[in-house]
Amino acid sequence: SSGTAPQGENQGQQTAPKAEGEKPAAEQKIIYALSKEPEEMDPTLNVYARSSIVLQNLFRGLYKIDESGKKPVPSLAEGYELDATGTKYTFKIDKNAKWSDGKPVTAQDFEYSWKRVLNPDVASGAAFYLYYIKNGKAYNEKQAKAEDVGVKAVDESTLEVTLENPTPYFLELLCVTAYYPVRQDVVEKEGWTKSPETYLTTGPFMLTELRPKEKYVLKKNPNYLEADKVKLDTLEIVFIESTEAELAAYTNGEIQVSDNISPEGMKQYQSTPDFFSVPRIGMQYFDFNASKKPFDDAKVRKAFSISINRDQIIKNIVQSVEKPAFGMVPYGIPDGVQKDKEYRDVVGNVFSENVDEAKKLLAEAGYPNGQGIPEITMIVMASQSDKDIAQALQSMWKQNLGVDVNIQTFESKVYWDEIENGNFHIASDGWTGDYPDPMTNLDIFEGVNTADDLRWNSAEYDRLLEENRKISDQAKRMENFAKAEKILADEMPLMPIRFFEDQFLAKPNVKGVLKNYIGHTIFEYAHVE
Amino acid sequence: MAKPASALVEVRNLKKHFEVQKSFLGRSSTLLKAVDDVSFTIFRGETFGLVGESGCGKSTIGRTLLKLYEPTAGEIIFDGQPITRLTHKEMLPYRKKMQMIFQDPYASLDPRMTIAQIIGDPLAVHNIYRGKDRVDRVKELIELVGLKADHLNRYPHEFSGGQRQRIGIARALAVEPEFIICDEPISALDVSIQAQVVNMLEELQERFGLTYLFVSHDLSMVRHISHKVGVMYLGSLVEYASVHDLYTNMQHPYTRALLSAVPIADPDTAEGSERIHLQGDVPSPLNPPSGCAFRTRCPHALHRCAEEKPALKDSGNGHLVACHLLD
Amino acid sequence: MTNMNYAWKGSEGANLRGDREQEWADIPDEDFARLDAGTMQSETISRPSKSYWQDAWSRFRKDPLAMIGLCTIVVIAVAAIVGPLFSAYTYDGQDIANQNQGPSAEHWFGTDKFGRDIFVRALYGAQISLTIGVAAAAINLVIGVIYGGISGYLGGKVDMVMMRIVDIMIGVPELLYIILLMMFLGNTIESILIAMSLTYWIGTARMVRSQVITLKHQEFVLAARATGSSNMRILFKHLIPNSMGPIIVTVTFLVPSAIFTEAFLSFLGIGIQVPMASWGTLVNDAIPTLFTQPYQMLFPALAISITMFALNFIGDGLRDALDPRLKK
Amino acid sequence: MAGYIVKRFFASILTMFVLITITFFLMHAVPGGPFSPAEERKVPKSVMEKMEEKFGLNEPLSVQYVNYLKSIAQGDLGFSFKQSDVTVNELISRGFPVSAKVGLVAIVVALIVGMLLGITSAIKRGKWADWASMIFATVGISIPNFVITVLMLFLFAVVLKLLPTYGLSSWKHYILPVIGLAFGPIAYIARLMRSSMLEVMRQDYILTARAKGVPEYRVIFKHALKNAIIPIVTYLGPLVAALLTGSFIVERVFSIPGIGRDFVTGISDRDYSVILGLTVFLGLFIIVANFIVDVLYAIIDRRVKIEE
Amino acid sequence: MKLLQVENLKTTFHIDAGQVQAVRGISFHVEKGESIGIVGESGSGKSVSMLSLLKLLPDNATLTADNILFDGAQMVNTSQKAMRKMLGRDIGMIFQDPMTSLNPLFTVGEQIIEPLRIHQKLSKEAARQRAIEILRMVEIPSPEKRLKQYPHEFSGGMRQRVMIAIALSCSPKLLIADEPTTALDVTIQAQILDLMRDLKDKLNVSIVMITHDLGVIANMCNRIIVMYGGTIVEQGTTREIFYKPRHPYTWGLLRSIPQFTEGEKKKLISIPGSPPDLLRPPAGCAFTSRCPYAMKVCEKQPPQSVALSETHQAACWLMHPKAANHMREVIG
Ligand SMILES: Nc1ncnc2c1ncn2[C@@H]1O[C@H](COP(=O)(O)OP(=O)(O)OP(=O)(O)O)[C@@H](O)[C@H]1O
Ligand SMILES: Nc1ncnc2c1ncn2[C@@H]1O[C@H](COP(=O)(O)OP(=O)(O)OP(=O)(O)O)[C@@H](O)[C@H]1O
Ligand SMILES: [Mg+2]
Ligand SMILES: [Mg+2]
Repeated sequence: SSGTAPQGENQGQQTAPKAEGEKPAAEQKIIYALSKEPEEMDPTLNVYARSSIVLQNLFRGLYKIDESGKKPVPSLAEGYELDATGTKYTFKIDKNAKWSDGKPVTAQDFEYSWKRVLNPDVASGAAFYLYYIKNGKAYNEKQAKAEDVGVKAVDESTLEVTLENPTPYFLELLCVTAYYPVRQDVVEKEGWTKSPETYLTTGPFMLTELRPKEKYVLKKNPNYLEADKVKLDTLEIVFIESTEAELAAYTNGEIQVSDNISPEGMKQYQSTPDFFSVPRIGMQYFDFNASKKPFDDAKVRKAFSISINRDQIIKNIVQSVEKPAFGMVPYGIPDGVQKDKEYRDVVGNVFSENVDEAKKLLAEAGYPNGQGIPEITMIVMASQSDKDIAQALQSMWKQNLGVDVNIQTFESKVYWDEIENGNFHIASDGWTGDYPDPMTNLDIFEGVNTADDLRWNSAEYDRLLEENRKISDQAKRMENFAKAEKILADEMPLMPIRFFEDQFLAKPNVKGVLKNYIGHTIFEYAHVE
Repeated sequence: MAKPASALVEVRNLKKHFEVQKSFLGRSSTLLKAVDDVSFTIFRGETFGLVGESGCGKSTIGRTLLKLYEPTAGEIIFDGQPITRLTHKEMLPYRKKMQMIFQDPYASLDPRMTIAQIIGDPLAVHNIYRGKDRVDRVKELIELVGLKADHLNRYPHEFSGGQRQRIGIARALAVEPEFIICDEPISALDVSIQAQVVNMLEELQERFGLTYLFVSHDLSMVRHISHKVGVMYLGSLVEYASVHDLYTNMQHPYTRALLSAVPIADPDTAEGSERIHLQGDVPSPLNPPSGCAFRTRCPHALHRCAEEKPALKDSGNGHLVACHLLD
Repeated sequence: MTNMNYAWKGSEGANLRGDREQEWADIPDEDFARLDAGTMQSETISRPSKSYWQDAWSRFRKDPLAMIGLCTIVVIAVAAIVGPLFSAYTYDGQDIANQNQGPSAEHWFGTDKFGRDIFVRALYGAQISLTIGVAAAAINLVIGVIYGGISGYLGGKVDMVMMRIVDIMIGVPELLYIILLMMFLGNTIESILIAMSLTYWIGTARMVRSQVITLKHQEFVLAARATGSSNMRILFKHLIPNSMGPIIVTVTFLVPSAIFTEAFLSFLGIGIQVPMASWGTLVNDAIPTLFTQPYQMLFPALAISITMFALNFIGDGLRDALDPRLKK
Repeated sequence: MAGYIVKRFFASILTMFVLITITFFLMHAVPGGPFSPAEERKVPKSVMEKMEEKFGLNEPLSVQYVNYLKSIAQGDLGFSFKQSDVTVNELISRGFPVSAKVGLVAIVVALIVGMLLGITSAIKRGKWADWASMIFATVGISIPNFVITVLMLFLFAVVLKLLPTYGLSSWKHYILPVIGLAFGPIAYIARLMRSSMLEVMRQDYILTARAKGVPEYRVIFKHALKNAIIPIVTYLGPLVAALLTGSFIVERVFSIPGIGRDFVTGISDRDYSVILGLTVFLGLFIIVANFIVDVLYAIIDRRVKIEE
Repeated sequence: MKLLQVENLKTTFHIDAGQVQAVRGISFHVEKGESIGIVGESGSGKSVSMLSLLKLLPDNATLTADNILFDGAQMVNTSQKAMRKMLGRDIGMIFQDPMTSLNPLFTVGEQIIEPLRIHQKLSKEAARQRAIEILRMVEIPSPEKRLKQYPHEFSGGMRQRVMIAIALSCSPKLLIADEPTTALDVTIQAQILDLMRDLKDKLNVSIVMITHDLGVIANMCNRIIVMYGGTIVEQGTTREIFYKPRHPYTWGLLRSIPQFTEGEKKKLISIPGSPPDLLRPPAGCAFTSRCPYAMKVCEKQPPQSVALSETHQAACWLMHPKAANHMREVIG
């Protein structure tokens, strides 16, 4: 299987291929490495991507992402009803849904958990995920009471949820860890996440051994609703920080699934059956500071953006199989109308590279051959790939536009402050959405959100997105998204570089490892041959 | 010595106590009375010999005289001026008048300096003989002590012990001092070389009218060079007399023992000589015996010796002795 | 104790040549003539006048290893400064079409993934690494020598207080402070140096102090005091020059640790800025390609190691050269 | 002895106090905070403020400082800001034994190998064994740690497939990290040992031992060694402190769950309580290590007054 | 009976600057039960010649000899290792500086017991008992307690007694004492010398004692060897050397001791100059450059050793018949 995952026949190739009808004889155990121990094992507090990977294997909520890694399907819920306003959902919880200790999962568990996320005293960093729920934000900011929050257990198995607005992607949102249930009786004990005895889960696996900083051992959860479909007995998650060490461990066969390897390491496996590359609904791009000369001029921004060679950056510098970004909505998001097609393919590229054009634009802006351009500062985070891309860009702009760009690296903790304070001309940035709808990738460029990075806004753009929030007509929505994207391409407040893909390695005898559209590695469907 | 001698250095009730840490762990410090109440006078142009066993405080006296150690109590009078409480700055002019030759010719020359630098150092410190004059002066000095100007660019380790000691003497002479403290200048030297150094000291004394404090434990050499002799035991002066008096009419039992312990370099005499065999070791100055410090080894010790420290008393002719036996 | 002339005591003239029969070698008569006193004392071999430093240099020159070390460092330093001027490449000139080329005539050390010439980058890297190493060593040497010298020489209360301060500094996990300071001061060579100057001198200071303490009781120091030398004169003219041996050994260890610390800071992402590179960052960046393009690491790593060897040789040579006693 | 310990104890308290104070303020002076975003996903301001409030970060610095001192006085190092359910005490009590175990093995290895190299080199002075040991020692200090470790990883794990790459589950797992840790110290000890051995072998008492008819191996390993080891004992303080508390690079490359990495991670996460907690712990550790070394020194060499 | 006989012993050190010919062909013997004194300048090869006999030289030294017979056994080619078995058992040695000759890190007891365990294979307890006995013999009070103490807790004189105790612990036949009292006080020196004399009589060991101090020799030894510049210039009985010295160096040595005649003070007579550099030893007599009576031949050729009596030998060209004229001139 190739990692390029082209459309059509290979679209379903997000999972490693499964062999047909073969009885698994091998030990059903997979060792998978994360770079570090998860920061947060309480799903109601978690905001971290790394922790989510672990939690996604331990917990299930009302809905889950299916085996294709693309759409939400019922998990602990049997299904839902949506009222006419499009804001009130009534979920029926599966009677057989159980906690890992065998007790049934109830609607009250969900009510408790969700309110816990929003509870201002808990101060959960994940609270904003639940701001879609009526009064969720207000409660979290102490403007409303817990009773006012739009979640209510009608009975043991019925959960009534009221949203602030109609949210077409609410089911996808339900697959975020913040919506997963925790059980009141254990959570209220101090340190429940620290011992397997008190750590009750609802997902395919349960925690059986917890060795801080070393490994977590997950075993199949016999009380999981779909336990009969889970083939894996043991999932060991070990923590290997150094990418070189992980490559060594994988090559040495000490781990079977690996995704934290340097591009150079991945490259060695690119043509082997071990290699997989799966689109993630995210993109790397660079912010232009539209409030600073010369980037207050759209022509300059555009000139910069179309004078680079994205293909070269990806192939030679990042050394991956990802796709260059000529739009702002990544692959992995289905079109609203032609549901089996990618939005990206339906809309097509919204701009293209052209050095001559760029030179012309720059001259038009008053900087022929780059003359007169003030000193430009490009800031990046201190990660290897960011630094590499920045250097490549620096050289391309120098060559193609005759502009000198100065690179400054910052540690991640100060980087965002620098952006917020506007101490940059160009800044590396990126975004991974939460749900497979163009909204998740486009709303970040709304005026309210760009005030502290791009310093750019467009009333028309904001209007288009606002309209899309209110309506459910997918044809109209898609049209508006395309229009919005066009605005971004014309104004070019940001410079898209590449659409993220998650690359991972799995030993050929390991099948069914799933990377979903947010980059979570799911072992629910995996087995060893 | 024909002319009537005037006092150059007077020492009155000099004490030098060191604070030393005694215990293995913990912080109890004890006083080590290296020099305890010593008085003597050195006359101009004379040599005062100071003898006594290792650790009895001879060097400490020398160093305290030069104010290399701050005296604990007592008075040092140099050429009529009390110098006991002078500061480093005020002391500077006196440092030109008093110099020192050290015991160990190997350790007393900075191994990283050439001979020219070593001899020139005092001149630089006192900023005398500038430029070419200094070069000439250094040459003059090195020749004065019987070495050659060629030697000036060499390093101390290239010289033999006797030569080094001469370099030390040249350094001491550089500032034209009146008084030189010779702290065992010969004890690290070969017998055949010792005489060279002593001869030179005597010669210089004649030429420049120098006054010496000559510290040594070699009693025969002290006898040879000194006019007055003081015998020390454990921080105190036990006997003080002119050299002739002391060697012909020694009175303190310690002086007698000390003299008899010197091996006589003559087999005939050696066979007949009667040695006073002292028992035991020199007591630790940290923990000296009560009363007379010598009583633990003294063949004639009395009860009284343990109770009372004997004072130096004139037994006639300016011959001072500190011993109860003489009462 | 009366006899004076030992030589002839009891000798009877005739018996001078011994009591027994003796076979005598046949020696020409003229050989039994007396030797002049003048010809006898021919012990001096006059040497040209030289200062201590000239002398040290002449001793240093005779040490082959040290000279090899010195030449190596000089060659590296000169190459680092003038080399780039003669090169067709620059440290940041990219040529992605020629990326990851092995060593060749055009690119002596090969190219990196940007197609940059590693040789030129290593030359620039030398500028940075050597500057940091030498400057850090020099700064810490000065601080350490002065601090330790004063503490050891003055002793007593001053020493007490100064050593308590050192005790506190010893408790400091130094990397923590270097990192924190770097974050506080920003990513420049100057801040790297400042950060390193904070704690690195402690070893030197302790070493100098103990040296000074043993030396200060030596008689040549007393002699200097007796001539009225001031404390500072004694410290800087006598004590510190005599502690030079161990000081130099510590310094030869300081240079590599400064270079490595800089590399480590780059490793953490708070070192110097891209596309400029130090040896440390070059090595570090080459780690992922260790197996696919080993030359990318090999050359910078060799440069570091050769420099360290050279510094060690120089250090040993200097230690010997600065001590006239070891002269052969 | 008791008085001495009391004195040292108070000196240590003072040291710790200064250390905490400097670290505390320096740490806060560094831009960025524990809840400032590290990824592109920005947590809303209001949520961030709430989290800061929960950890008391909204208070004025002086109040935070006093609060910290108070809790430290009770031996409580607080909660990690990043891993909110883990206390710093837990972090240390879990990680330290791991680091210490590897470190201890490394110390033993470094001492034995370093001393053997140094001794060989000293007694075979000028011969090829001397050269070989000293070249090895120079190589040891000439190659950066992060290169050595990665090289070994590839060589022994990937190419030769002899040794495992991560964790500490068997004795084989110890080999690479131990070498990684011990490499530099071996070089240093070897050099130190060589010069000190050469010095000792010149001493009169060695001649005395030989003149007593003591066989040469015994002269070296009994009479000379005990004396030559003294400078190494002095180096032992910093060495023990450095190795037992783990190394960032070695623990990172060989995935060892010690505390060596926490420092650097703590700093980049601005995990204030972890940084401070580790400073306190490491500071204490260094102080204790130095104290033990001083005592050891006095035990080996009875002439030493421990206070000097 | 001869206990030790040495013929033409030469020892050379190879150093970077060349070869130091520290001992340049010396011959002497030691009778059973006698005590011999070796005197000479510092650096004249006294210590090196003794260390050569014991094969205790550093690696950079080479040694040749026509004969080294100890108790009848030829030892020229005995290896260091084999020699070690004899050291401490048949030959005891005491060094100059009692402060540095004892290992500071071991108790005095351990250091005395060690040779007993090695050579006499005594049990720990027996060795301890023996150690106590020996310490008592060298007049150290409360030896049981002292055994457990470290050298720094002893005074210099006591340490030297400990050294003697170690050297004598296995009742050797020969005791070599290299300047055993130089570092000590005069009164303590007298104690040590008395002790050594007593023990020698009691245990009937032969003693070779190295010193600079003619006084010590005069008090201790029956025979004297005078060394200069790596050679023996004169040897004879104590009386012969003191009263009938034949070598100008011996004269100089004897004359530089201060003498006192009643009432009058005489100038000391010193030997000018300094000893030869053994890196480039003179072709002729080593003393030439400092000898007031030197002749041309002295520069060219080493003097022959002349036997003046059964026991007395000297090596000086002045004794050549052709030097008689010159000699007369000298005596004037
Ligand atoms: N700086 C010092 N601190 C502490 N104690 C000292 C100091 N200098 C000398 N002493 C002690 O003072 C006493 C007298 O020492 P001093 O050097 O004066 O003796 P000395 O008679 O010159 O002996 P020697 O013949 O060995 O030179 C000794 O016990 C010595 O240990
Ligand atoms: N290890 C060595 N390497 C080189 N030369 C040496 C060595 N040991 C001794 N010598 C030289 O051998 C010569 C004789 O030395 P030795 O120690 O025998 O003299 P000594 O007569 O015992 O003098 P002292 O009275 O000072 O003890 C000296 O010139 C000395 O420099
Ligand atoms: Mg003295
Ligand atoms: Mg000797």
